[in-house]
Amino acid sequence: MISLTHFLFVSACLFCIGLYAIIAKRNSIMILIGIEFIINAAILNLVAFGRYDKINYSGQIFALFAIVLAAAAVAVGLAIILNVYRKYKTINPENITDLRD
Amino acid sequence: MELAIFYAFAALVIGSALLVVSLKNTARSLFLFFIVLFGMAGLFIFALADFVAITQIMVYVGGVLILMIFAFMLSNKELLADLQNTSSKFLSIPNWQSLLLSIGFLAVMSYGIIEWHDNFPQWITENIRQGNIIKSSDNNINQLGIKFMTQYLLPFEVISIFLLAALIGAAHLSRKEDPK
Amino acid sequence: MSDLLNISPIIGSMLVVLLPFLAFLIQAILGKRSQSGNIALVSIILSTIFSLIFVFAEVWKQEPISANVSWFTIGTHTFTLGILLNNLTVLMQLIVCIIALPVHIYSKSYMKGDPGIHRYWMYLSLFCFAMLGLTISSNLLMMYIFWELVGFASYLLIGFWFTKESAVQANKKAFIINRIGDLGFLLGIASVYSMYGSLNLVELFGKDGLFYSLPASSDGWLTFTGICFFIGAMAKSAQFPLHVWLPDAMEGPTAVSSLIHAATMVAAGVFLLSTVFPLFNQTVLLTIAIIGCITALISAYFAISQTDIKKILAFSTISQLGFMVVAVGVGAWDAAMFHLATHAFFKCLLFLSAGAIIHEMAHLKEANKLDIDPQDINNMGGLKKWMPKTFILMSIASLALAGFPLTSGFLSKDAILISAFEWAAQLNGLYFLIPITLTLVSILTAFYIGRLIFKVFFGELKIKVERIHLHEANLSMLGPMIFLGICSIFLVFSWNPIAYHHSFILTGFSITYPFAEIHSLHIILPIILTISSAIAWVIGWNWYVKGKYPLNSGNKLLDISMNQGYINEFYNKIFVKSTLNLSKGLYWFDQNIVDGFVNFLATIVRNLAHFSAWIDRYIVDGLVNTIAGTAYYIGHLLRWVQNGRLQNYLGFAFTVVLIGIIYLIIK
Amino acid sequence: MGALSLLIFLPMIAVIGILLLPNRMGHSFKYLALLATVLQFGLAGYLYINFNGSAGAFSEVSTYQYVEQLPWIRLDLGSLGKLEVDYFLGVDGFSLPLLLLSAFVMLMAVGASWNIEKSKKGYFALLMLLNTAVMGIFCALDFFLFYVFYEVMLLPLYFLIGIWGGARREYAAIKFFIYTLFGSVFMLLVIVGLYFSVQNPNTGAHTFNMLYMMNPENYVPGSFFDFLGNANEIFGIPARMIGFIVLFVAFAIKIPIVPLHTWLPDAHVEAPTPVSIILAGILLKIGGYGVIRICLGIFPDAAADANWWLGLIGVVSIIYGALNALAQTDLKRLIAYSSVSHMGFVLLGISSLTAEGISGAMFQMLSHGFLSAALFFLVGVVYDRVHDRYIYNFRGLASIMPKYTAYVAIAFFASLGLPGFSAFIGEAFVIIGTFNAESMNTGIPRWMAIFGSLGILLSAAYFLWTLQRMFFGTTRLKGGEEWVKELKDVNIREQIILFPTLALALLLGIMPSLVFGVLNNSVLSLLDLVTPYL
Amino acid sequence: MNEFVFQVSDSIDHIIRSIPLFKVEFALSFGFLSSIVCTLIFDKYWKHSSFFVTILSIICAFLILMTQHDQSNFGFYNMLIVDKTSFFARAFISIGLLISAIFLQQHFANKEFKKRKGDLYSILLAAGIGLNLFSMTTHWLMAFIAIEMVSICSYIMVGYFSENKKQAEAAMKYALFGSACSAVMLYGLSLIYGFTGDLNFASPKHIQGLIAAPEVMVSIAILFVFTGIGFKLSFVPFHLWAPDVYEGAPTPVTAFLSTVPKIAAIVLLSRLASAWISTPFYFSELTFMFISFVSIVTMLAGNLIALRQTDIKRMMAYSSIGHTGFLMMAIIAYSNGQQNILFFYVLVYTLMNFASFAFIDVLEQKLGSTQLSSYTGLGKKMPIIFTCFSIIGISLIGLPPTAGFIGKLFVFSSIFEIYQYGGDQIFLWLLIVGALTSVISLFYYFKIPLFAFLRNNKEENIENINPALSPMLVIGVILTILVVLIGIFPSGVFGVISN
Repeated sequence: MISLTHFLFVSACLFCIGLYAIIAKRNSIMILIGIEFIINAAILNLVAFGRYDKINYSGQIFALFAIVLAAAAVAVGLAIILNVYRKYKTINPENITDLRD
Repeated sequence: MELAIFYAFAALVIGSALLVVSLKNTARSLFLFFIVLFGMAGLFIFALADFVAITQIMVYVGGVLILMIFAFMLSNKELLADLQNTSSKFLSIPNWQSLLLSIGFLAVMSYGIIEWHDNFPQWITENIRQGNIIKSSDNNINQLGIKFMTQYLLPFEVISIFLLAALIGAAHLSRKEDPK
Repeated sequence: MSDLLNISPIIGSMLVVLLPFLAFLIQAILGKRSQSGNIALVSIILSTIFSLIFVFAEVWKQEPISANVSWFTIGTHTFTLGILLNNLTVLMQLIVCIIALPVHIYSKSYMKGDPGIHRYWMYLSLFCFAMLGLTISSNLLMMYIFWELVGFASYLLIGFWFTKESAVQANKKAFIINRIGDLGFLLGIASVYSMYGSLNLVELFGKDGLFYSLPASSDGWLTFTGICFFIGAMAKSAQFPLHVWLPDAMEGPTAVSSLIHAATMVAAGVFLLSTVFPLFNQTVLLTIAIIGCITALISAYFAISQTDIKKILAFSTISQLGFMVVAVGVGAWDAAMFHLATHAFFKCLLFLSAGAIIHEMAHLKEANKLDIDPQDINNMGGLKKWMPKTFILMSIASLALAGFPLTSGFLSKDAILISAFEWAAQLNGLYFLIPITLTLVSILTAFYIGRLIFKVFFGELKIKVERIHLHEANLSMLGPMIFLGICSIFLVFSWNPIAYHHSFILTGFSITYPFAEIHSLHIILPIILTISSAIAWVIGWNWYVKGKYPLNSGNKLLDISMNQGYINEFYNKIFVKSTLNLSKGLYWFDQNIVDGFVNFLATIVRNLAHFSAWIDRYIVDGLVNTIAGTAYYIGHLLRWVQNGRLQNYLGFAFTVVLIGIIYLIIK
Repeated sequence: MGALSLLIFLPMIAVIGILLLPNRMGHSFKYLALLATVLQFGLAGYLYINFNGSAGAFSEVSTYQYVEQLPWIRLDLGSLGKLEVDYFLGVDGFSLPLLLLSAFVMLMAVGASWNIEKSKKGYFALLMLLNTAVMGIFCALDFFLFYVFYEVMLLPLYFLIGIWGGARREYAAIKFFIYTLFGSVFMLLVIVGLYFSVQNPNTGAHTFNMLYMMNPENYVPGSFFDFLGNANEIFGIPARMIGFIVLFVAFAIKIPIVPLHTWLPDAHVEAPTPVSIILAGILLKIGGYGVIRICLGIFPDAAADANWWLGLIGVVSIIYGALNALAQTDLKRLIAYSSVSHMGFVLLGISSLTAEGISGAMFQMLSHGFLSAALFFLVGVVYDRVHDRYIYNFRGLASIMPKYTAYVAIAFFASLGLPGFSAFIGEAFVIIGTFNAESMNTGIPRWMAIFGSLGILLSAAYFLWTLQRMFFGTTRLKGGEEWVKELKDVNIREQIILFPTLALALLLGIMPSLVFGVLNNSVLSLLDLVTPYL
Repeated sequence: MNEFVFQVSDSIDHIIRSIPLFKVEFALSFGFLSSIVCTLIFDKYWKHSSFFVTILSIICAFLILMTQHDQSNFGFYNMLIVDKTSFFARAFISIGLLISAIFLQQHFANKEFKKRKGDLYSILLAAGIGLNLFSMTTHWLMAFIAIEMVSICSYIMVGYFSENKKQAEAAMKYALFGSACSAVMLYGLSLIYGFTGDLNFASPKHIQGLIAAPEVMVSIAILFVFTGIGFKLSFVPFHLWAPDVYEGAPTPVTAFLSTVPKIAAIVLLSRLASAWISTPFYFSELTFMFISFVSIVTMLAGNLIALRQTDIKRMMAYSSIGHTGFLMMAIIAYSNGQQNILFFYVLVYTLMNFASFAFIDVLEQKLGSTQLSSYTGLGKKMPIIFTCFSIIGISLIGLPPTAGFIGKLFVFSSIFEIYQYGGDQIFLWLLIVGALTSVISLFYYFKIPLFAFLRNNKEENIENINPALSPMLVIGVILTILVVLIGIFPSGVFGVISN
């Protein structure tokens, strides 16, 4: 049996990598990928904890819902990014700064 | 043995994830992302969540990743040129601020996990004691099905509406406005 | 008819006060339609009659009468309006009436044809109202009100020719300096009120008044109170160093100067001091005496070197007021009142005569289109020839001023001097400086007034013109002058030309002095004074009429020194010259240092004002604007985060989260 | 509907009328406004005459007259207790004279607005709205109601200054608003605190009733602003003192005191003449009224402790305002700063905590109300004609505008405290009261009176200087002959406004009992409230 | 298998019993589906059919909601709570949805699009369902689904037309920022699940778990969770998206975004706070500190940055950030038992915000600009709209006699009461900052009358603008009147909220 700490550590690493992708990558799609990393990290946590929750199955159920929600969010997000690409001809968030103070 | 395989999967996930974020070429990153997701599915199995792992592969690999590649191709006409580009700059230079931030997060979270290490929550120990934990012999799919239709019926139904709305919305969003 | 005439003194004195007010109102309403001044004249005639018959005659040497009506109530104190009639007040009221009447008559022809004459009469009535009200007020608050109103009327009259820059400067100065005094008065009132809880003169100083029955409050505050009242009196009575306004006030019409700035208003200070006399303790009295003495001395010196006829008289007034103040200071306030009364007449007369002369000189100037100052005595001379009556009247007044026997001035001045000597004898030592100085001043007085007379009336007219049509003033001007001339003679005040004790004013007050009477002084001092005055005149005669002026340059000086001999030379060189230089020097001092100090104060205040305006604009308001600006700038700084870059937003947000976590860990 | 309600809402009727009338009937607006203010003045006068100032405790309803009390807001806030807000009106000797003054000044302001051309509808509607708010402030006996009127007052003023004002009107308007709001927002916090500390003895509910707040017995033991044995502190300052300070600052901004006065010159200078009149005539009085009614009434203990500082601020304001006035070259600014100086007397008088001082302060407020209104009106007269107020640009106006000069001179002399005019009584009694304070042991030293009296001297200096500089001497104007043509003497309308004002100043100066008669009992009851804490 | 049979029938009974609790949302769901059908089929015949169906379903939902008055029930295994809080929250949400729908209809009525407008209403209804669930739950799973639902529907609404670059950019920023925040929240939730093994944050087990968990991990988890809630509420430091999105989005969508989701999010946060703050443990202290501190910072930041804005929509974004800070003060009141104060403030905020956006939209359609400077000198041309707009501004500042003042007074009162008996300094700072920011907010809210009334327009083109009566304007005016009426007579409304 793999201890919880292992799972937690892997998920923490994945979370941080995702965070890095979100902040550092100059590409909107990479930001989405970063978000997916974080969601996956969370799902990993959930299933790892969910192993000890046989009564409610909350962990796994939450994980499944999270996957579905993430997928929907990605679909909408990608559609929006495509819209942006049509207007700006770029998906680099650095260059999409018409709205600012 | 189990642990070794776990480490292998973990290394695969973290390694390819690191490559995903450090590669300069987005197309390559996308393909590496595929590996990350597979690796994650493997890890899920270690947590005895086989159904989740399968869903992961079906939804992510089958849906999300394909969507992303399509989107990427639609938004990047130089894709092929990009793929052929084997310049010396294979990796992108890390952005130090974000690196610092990520490492900072990693540090505090590791600190937290290590601190937590010996002291797992009461509910887990209680469940272990009572044997209320998922065993590899359990039929997860069966259990999940019952839970979805009873205890989690409401979110299950709500999410259908949600998916419909997201579908319509995504369709509308990505529809090109026809020239008048 | 008898009922009609049976007016009680209270009603009578009210009428005396209110008639000029009525006149003021009528003239204010009529405006330009009332040019003649008859209304004012009638009112002052009636006032004089009432004052004499129904008030003075009834009250003099009788028990004081007072009547009060409640005015308003604050807290538990009720403030009243009321009339207090006692010897002091009715005398003062009568003097004011009697002086005001001739001045009114005189003004009728003196001011004829002035475009603003309607205002003149209005203001004059206002002044009479205020001054008469001041005299009979039964409480200090009311007195203060009239006190300020008098100042206001004086302001209006000094600035009567408001298009003249010097006149408006002068009236501003007069009012502001009087304000300083008013503040003193006000604080004095506040102090009395806080110590005794009443402002009513009868309640305070009457028999068994609060002043005597309440335990004496701290000596310090009593001194403070006394000084406050004295400051009030100083400003009004032009005592050093607040005297600077009075010479400038001569910018007003001469008739006004004679009434307000010679006879009545300036004497109000002395009147005030007499009224609140019980309040003064030894410290205050000594201060009063010293200030009075200084004033008397220096203004007499100033008078010596003046060339403007009205300025000489103004300084003379200040000097005489100094005498009165000294009298109050030594405790002989009855003598002060006596001198006030006599001085009022002869000084008024002097001014009116001067007015007549200026009037003529101004005609001369206009007729010949000369560019001269009609008030400069250096331009006059030999006027005796054309204006003999004026000459005689002015001489009488001058003799009275100098304290020559048989005049009223002799009596009152002696009263003060002798009291001062007796006072000094009581205390000994340095206190003798005061009476000795006064004696000196008395001699100087004789000298400068002699100089004035000699320069104006004797010798030859200094300006050379073809047609000299100078003539006597007309009857409506001369009449009042004659009346005043008569009043300057001893008989009006006492049947005995030598002994001032018999004058009816002093017998009326009959106060007891705290010092012993020294009989020998009563004989010796008048003689010394008279003789020394006479000597002063002789010198003056020699200098100014005979033209043997010792200080002229060139060979004339040699002649004089040959004629006069060694003693004369010594006298001239050492005494006279130094005196005159002293006079000039002191005048310079006065003009540049004392007045300069006042101006300097004004400058300081003005600079302070500019400084505080600067502070207000740049520091106080600036601070407020800075705070607002800072808020604005912080907003601007915070906006920096909002640079439109999505990843910066996310980075910022998560950095804050990280910082939060780290804070929570290391907390 | 009671008399006071009528007084407050009469102008609202005018507002509705003005808003309903179409724009083309623009000429009728001013008549409507005039009608409302005349009726209001008549009513206020009627109330004034029929008032009988009976003595009683400051915190008793029976001391107040024309009382109207209707339940307004009744909420059950659970653990916050029951919220009780009443529509509670009443007047005593402090508010009634100010009410009459307000009605009068409003009348003047309407008169001064006769020639307004720019969007009359909005102007008169806002003016009348302001009128309502001002009346409400003086009548309200419920703190909530007071606060509502207090804030509502700001809005019309903002627009009146901002739309009809001079060149820097935007700055002046917002500055005025911000200053006042700054004070009042924190006042709101104190109101909330008081609300929790005070209970209606009859119902046990928390209340905003000011009268209950004045009675120590109604305080909940242990509550934040509890009267006795209160150990609450904020930043090391006792809670009741903090409450007092906050309320004082809120009203002090209105008075205004140095250094919170800088809105005043700007607002006055930029405001149109009628608004300047209202600002000087009424608005500043709200500050003084607030200090008396609320700071002293509700926090007598703190007031008794703090009055030394109040007095000091008063003295500083007097001298500082006067010095600043002396340095001004803009006539309107000069008068604005003179207001700072004159209102300093109000504060000094109040802080003396003597009957003389407080009466003097009230009298000074009334007198300043008439006189500063008249002064601003007079400035407006010249400004209307040549659109210039710079003192150095005028000289010798007396020759071409004799009547105007006469009015100015009277107003100036009345303002500088010439006896016979109302300002004298006010200032003299403030000085006397302050001087007397040491005898009464209220903690105000006598030197404050002495320094305060310097203000009287300085006021003479700046007024006389202006008089000499602008009006006397030979006529010399910046605009030359053109100005001489423009500068016509005061016309009938202006005289109709000016004459009663100055006459009133004179009348009050001669018969102060007209005010003191109404005022006196209230002053005594206030002192009864405060003196036990000295 | 058999072991579940008994359970299953039991569960089904429970679910059937729970269904009535869901009827409001059921009505909305029905509307959602009908609206899709209408868009597909009936819009060709009557172009307002989907709008009509939407309105109808919202009204039906509202009416059904009224029957739940006074109910207090749990259902669906404690995933749904019908109580006073959710009743009022859903009532306000319904009102918000209704007004938003009308705004959308009006805004796009005069524009021609190739895209069908009808589906926008479907999305709005879907968002409405999410919002309702948001406000009805104490279950993290349900809450997360609701948040995602609302978020994704919002992204779609912002980017639906993508008429111009700005709208597309706004949608992208919104979607990416939102997804990132909810992902982080999910991570936090996963940790919290680990601590407690229970997803119902009000349950004793959950709280027990949090008490036992180590401080560091709890801090991380709670801050991550607040990241997601913070995004919805747009408090500092998660406010950064708001100005950009509010400016870029179509005005009716901005109106919707700045109001309705906040109601739901504030309700969730309130439930969380009241469940957690009352316990004397580390995490409750943390939650409380967090709310107070963030409230102060948010009020300051929102109001200070707003000072410099020139675009009215952007300014309103900062204003709404500032109001979020104030709402968080009201949360403290809520957790102290004064729920009605929160409701009142939320209601007032809803009214004010919709009114102001109604005016902004009307003006935008007339002037084609949302720049404040384009309002220069229009006060005389359009007196009604600018008078009402100014009154709303006054209410937003919190000056009497408006509802905003009463709301502020209540919040101050309740905070003061806590301060009086608790004595914590932070409450004092809350009060001071709350008061101070009211003063600061005066500056920028008064820019509206400043430009409209105080400045004169020198250009000629304002002659062309003729003020016409539009339904939006009518709504705006009605809301303004309501705001003033509630300000003068709060008793009625407050009485309804309290009982």
